Amino acid sequence: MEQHINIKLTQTVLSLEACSAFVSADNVGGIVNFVGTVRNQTKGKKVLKLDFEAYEPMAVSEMAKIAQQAIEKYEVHKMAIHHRIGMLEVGEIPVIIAASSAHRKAAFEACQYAIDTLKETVPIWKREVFEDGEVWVSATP
Amino acid sequence: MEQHINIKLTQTVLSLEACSAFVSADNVGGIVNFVGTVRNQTKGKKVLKLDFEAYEPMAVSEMAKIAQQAIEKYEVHKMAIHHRIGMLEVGEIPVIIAASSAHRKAAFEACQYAIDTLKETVPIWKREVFEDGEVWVSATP
Amino acid sequence: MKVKLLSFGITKEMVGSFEKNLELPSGTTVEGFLEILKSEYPALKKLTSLRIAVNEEYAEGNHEIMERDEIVLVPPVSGG
Amino acid sequence: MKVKLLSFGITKEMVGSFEKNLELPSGTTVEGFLEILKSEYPALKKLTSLRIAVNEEYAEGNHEIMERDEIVLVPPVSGG
Repeated sequence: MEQHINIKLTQTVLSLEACSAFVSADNVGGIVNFVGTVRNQTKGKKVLKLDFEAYEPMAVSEMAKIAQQAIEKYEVHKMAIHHRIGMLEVGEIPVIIAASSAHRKAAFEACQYAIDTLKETVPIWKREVFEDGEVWVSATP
Repeated sequence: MEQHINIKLTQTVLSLEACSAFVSADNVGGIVNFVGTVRNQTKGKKVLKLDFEAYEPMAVSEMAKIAQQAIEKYEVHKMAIHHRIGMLEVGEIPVIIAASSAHRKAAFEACQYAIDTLKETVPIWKREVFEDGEVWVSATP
Repeated sequence: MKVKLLSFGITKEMVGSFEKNLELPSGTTVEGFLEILKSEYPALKKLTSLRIAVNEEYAEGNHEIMERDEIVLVPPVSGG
Repeated sequence: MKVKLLSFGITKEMVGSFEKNLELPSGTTVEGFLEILKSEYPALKKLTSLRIAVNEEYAEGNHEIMERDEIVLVPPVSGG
């Protein structure tokens, strides 16, 4: 049976071409990719690195749920969600999401839904590393 | 001066990595890419190929206008719009649009705005090649 | 006055060739030009829309065409 | 009954170690477990939110914990 979702959680560099190629197919007219990148600042404070950790088996199953839900919720053909963990430098890529559909609107919606939901439900945590210390993002008010 | 827009109209294969890399920067947190692909059917009829032609100088200037407008309209850092012309097979890529921003919502909006507007204003025309003939898309009711 | 007409997409077939050199009365507007063209090539009336670009910019109906302008017929576009 | 507790992100620092083996009264619910844990580690009360996963699934407050369950503390997630 053809796989319609592709989930990856890895310590190594993510590939945009791999995600986009997975969702590509002869019956799709558009692919939307979201690529998260490590920003050099947060709330005006200089960020050096981000350190990601995950509860791995559950992170993978929650990402698969999101991809499956997105396919059911929108008229989407295939979804890929790849997430990296470990220490990432500014400019590096922690997440790539790809969605393909016959008509482009569904792919835009599915991709937005997937990244919004990932940030709410997938058990992955990041620590911001500053020049003067480290902070777990969003942990405390 | 740093260029914030990158426009390309070409007979050769487009590169997603090139578009995404152009818009990447240390101050962006997200990149959204739209990749158009040649679909194998339209309104239930089997498509063999798409043949794209452009009024080239004006197509380039209209794509540049769209990228510039998207940057002004949304809080977007950089935009790339690459379009291919000539004969394309099913699965090949006629267009790639990339947008980057500090916060992802703006990149999604700018990317959608750009592809929607491109399809309305940029002087590029495609002929669908079927098994039994050819049709200029949307030309007549 | 002399102008150059370029026709893309389906309009190339409707007017018979990609490039034509035309002679127009001076003071012709885009709107007036479209009327002349549609009476000479009635097939153009079948188009969903027909815009005119003058020197690589879309032009309004009241835009006045000038000697040596490059006029382009823009049938419905379908990029992407 | 014996259960395993895993603590990720900031909760690892709050409870002192990544993995703990705990002894719980049988019939303990997720809600009851959270009360026990917050009284033992009051720092947990400072969190914006604290969810519990049991055997790799988010669990509601009335979910009953079973012998040998793997219980995970899920402070506010921040993937992507």
